[in-house]
Amino acid sequence: MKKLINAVEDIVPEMLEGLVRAHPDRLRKLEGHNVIVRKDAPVKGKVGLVSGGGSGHEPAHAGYVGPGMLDAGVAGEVFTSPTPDPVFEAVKAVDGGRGVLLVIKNYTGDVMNFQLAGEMAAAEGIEVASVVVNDDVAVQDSLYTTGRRGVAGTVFVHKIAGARAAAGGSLQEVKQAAEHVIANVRSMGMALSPCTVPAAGKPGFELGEDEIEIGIGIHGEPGVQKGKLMPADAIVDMMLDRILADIDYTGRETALMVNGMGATPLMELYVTTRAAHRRLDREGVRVYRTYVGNYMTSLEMAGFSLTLLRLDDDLKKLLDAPADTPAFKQS
Amino acid sequence: MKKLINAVEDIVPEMLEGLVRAHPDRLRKLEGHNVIVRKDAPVKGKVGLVSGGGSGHEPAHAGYVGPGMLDAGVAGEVFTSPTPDPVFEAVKAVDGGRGVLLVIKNYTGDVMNFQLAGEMAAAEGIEVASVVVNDDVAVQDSLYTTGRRGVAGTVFVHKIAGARAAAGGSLQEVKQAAEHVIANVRSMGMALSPCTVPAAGKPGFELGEDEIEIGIGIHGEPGVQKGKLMPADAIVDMMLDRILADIDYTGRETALMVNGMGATPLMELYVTTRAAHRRLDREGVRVYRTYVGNYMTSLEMAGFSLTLLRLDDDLKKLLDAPADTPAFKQS
Amino acid sequence: MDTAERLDGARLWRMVERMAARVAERRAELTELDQPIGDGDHGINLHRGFQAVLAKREALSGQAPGAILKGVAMTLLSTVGGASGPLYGTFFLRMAAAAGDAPSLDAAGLVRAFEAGLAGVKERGKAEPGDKTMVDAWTPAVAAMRERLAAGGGLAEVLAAGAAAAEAGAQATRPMVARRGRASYLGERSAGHQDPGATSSAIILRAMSEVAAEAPAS
Amino acid sequence: MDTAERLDGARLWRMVERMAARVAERRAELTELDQPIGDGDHGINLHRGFQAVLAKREALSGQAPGAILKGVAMTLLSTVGGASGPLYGTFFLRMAAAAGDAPSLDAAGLVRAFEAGLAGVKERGKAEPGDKTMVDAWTPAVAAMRERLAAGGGLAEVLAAGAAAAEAGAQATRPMVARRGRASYLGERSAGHQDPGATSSAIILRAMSEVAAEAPAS
Ligand SMILES: Nc1ncnc2c1ncn2[C@@H]1O[C@H](COP(=O)(O)OP(=O)(O)O)[C@@H](O)[C@H]1O
Ligand SMILES: Nc1ncnc2c1ncn2[C@@H]1O[C@H](COP(=O)(O)OP(=O)(O)O)[C@@H](O)[C@H]1O
Ligand SMILES: [Mg+2]
Ligand SMILES: [Mg+2]
Ligand SMILES: [Mg+2]
Ligand SMILES: [Mg+2]
Repeated sequence: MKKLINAVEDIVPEMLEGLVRAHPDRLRKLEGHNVIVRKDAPVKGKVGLVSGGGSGHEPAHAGYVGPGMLDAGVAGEVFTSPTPDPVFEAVKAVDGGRGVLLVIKNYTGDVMNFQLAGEMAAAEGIEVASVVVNDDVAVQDSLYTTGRRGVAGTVFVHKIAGARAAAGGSLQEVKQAAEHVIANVRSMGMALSPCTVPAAGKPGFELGEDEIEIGIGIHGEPGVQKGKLMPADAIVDMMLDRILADIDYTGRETALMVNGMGATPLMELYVTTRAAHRRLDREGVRVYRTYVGNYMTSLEMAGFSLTLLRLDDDLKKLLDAPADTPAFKQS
Repeated sequence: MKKLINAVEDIVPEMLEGLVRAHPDRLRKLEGHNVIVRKDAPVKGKVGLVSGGGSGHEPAHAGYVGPGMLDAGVAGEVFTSPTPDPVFEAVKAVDGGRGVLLVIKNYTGDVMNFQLAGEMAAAEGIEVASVVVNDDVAVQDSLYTTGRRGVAGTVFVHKIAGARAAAGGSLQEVKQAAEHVIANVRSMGMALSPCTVPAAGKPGFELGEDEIEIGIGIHGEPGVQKGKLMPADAIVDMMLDRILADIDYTGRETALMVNGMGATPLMELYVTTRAAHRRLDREGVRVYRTYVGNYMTSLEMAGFSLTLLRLDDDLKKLLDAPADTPAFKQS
Repeated sequence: MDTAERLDGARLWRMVERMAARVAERRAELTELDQPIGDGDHGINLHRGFQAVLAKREALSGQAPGAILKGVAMTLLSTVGGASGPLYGTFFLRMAAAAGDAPSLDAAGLVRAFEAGLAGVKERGKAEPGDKTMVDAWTPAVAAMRERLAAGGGLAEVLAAGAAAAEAGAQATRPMVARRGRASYLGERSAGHQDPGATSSAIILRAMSEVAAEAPAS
Repeated sequence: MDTAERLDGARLWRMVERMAARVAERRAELTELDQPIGDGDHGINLHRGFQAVLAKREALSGQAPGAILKGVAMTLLSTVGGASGPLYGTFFLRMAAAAGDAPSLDAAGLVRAFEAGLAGVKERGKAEPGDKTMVDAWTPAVAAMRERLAAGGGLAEVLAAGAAAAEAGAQATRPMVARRGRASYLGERSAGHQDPGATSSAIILRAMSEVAAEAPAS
């Protein structure tokens, strides 16, 4: 395992210290907790937005803390949901008197830990609501299972719920905006190579020189199936097949996110961006905005995910709103 | 070789198509050339800024095309300087009547090809000036050799010359601003792993599981020496030793860039950011702004570089100026 | 066979220390089980949690069983994270509630506490037997303990029966297709791998059984 | 030995085609030489350039030597890129100037053209012999050709002498520490590797020599 780290157990706090040192005028860390909040938190009269999860998905989630997006990002150990305590601390730190929305990715651990934190906050009289993001079409959706994972579509939830909160929306309205995104956002990912959880010291799976993992999540786990390496255009087609079959995008304006898993060169992300645009053109899906980059990563995994958010006028307005965070800037 | 590509020979144009498709309102590609220009080029009355080089350094250089930075980015084949023709086309496309500055990284090929293009443009009556960036302290500077390479410090040249041009500076003033950066910017890089030029199909060098390359450039070449894997803090110290010994930063405000080589997780970049800040604190060097991310990459190389730009009031003002490009946004 | 034998705080604390030791020894194995069907952190998570529990030795080791169990629960809850953190937290919290503030538990009381713990895990995680989770270790374990208790078994025998059943239960998760937790994302690909959480549950119960089988110290 | 033998356009074009063929065959080797001390693209670059030259067959093959050399120069200049593009471009451009618009060159004229090419490369790239560049192939090659010419050698002999000297010159770059081009960044680490550009220069000259040694076609 080759990583730019010091001691394995210090990675998360050291990373957060680096983030705050890079943005000392914007961010601060809650003393004793792996929580990054807006420097000016709590913002009086604004609904607070808290998200988080295991670390290793950088810039998610602390990189999305700032005006127009999150008020706090809670960082668990690598690929491990944070415990309830830091989430609770985050809620207390960002509550500006109009309640706090928790944006949770749909993993058993995240859901349980965040909800416990919500119960703790409610017990202290803070109004808390939560949404669970489950945009990953690679996983079969079913009442009898854990259901779909939350992946890169979560960034659109942050953006749009954040814009509604910044515009003065109530907790109910902010939650509705988030749910509106969740109903309209779908993603799928693939990997060219695995990643190594630092404390584990070895990769999560192995792949042959001509093999890929299709339908991966964001925790270095294997995908729903192995496949042979194909041209980028064919990979994109296969992924879009799944997304487009899930909800109907025809004739609709959409936002497209081409998300690198951490070790994918931007060059390759743009090659896949081209392929996605060409396919969407053929399908009559109009791309309203395109985001290309490392938005929701899996350590040093090579690969990418595609996310499509179906838009309407309300979502477009909120998507277009400004945001100014370390990893997502729009004016 | 596992890459998200179609045919090896189509990578560069396909990548540029993807970039333009992602930013159709901001960018356009010159027909028949691997050149990206501002959609509104030429900007009347503004000095034009052209940079470029081999591909594989994305987002450099086309990702820095936009208000406040470049007017055109010229993309050669992977790690191969573009030929004079596309540079000449770029100059013609962005000349707004006040001349064009070429920002060249110090590589034999880049210097020769860009200067040939400049001669072609001059022959057509376009006023052209050029600067050569050589910020890499890993390489011995000497009159009898090619001298130092241009690496990530080039992005600061784009930013600051771009700001001067946006503020209405003359060609001479824009060139001076660029030279002012070049005199004050120093970088050094290291790699945890090599990268593979697509057409070559195999990595540029090999490294053992506990080895690193120190003093690498940005073309997948081996560094000036091999070393043993060390903790991030020790690696940062070793790199800063070299940079701080080269010019005196003591008591000066500086801009810090922590640049990923393409496959380095942001998590690790923030760990090194922390280390760099702590060391600079101890040295009495005040960090005025910090930039962390993939700014000047080497395909899928893992590793990073540190760049320090020594500031004065003029450089601070230009650094603070807004920029709005796909890969560098500041408001 | 001493059916009147009771589990007091001191002995329970030794069991907790044994759990921590066994988890520490086998954490790499637990993490390796979590790689093919999860995210490769289960051993790391649980080890972190039990190390935090050990750090509370001074506050907890002299307490009654209920207080120890509650301390273990709250510590795991606030240090393990992931899915197993709230689940083990809930498990021990429900055990603590069942233990109340009695200075010691007899075998029947201990089995009732395990029953409460299992009910808590099922409630919090919504998993049923066959879903390929820790429930597949605890369900047969609790059944076996109940049976051995009914047959007149003492603490050590009951725990030995529970540990053996938990181990068999963990092994039986191998062919299952996961329906809960991370492994469920793999669908059919989850079959053929033993569940890490069921395995750690068996390790925990085996640690208790080991201590119960030893001569009480001092 | 026919000292009056002349190189006309048709034969020069066959030489150009042979250069393209030999570069195509040996491009992987050239790229591999460029990996340890460069950026691993030299064979790719040069191959791309010579393929573009081949595509100009119709326009160029019927021309006089000067026009062919100029066409080769401009094509390499606008398709090779990197350091070798402008350098080979300059080399052939200066050869073209020396050839002028004569319908054919004798051995003396050809050697003068090589001299002009070498001077152009040195001017553009500022490299001297010993800097571990293509100059280390062309310098001994030109000297050897001049010598053989003075000894009364014809085209084929002159080119054979030049090719052998270029090959020796390329091999002699191995121990050198680079002072120009990318390899210079490596400092002492550049020693022990043969220079790719010197090697491609020898390949190019050997291709010409091969064609000169063959019976002129039709
Ligand atoms: N819904 C659930 N009910 C019961 N146990 C579960 C459930 N979800 C997960 N588990 C258990 O948790 C274990 C994984 O724990 P761990 O790896 O620490 O957390 P995570 O899956 O969040 O990384 C699984 O092996 C399984 O036994
Ligand atoms: N200044 C120079 N003068 C002469 N030849 C040079 C000079 N710089 C580089 N070269 C030659 O160019 C070759 C490298 O060409 P190539 O790999 O195509 O370009 P690049 O170095 O830009 O990748 C070197 O092996 C060397 O022979
Ligand atoms: Mg986990
Ligand atoms: Mg090159
Ligand atoms: Mg796990
Ligand atoms: Mg090269």
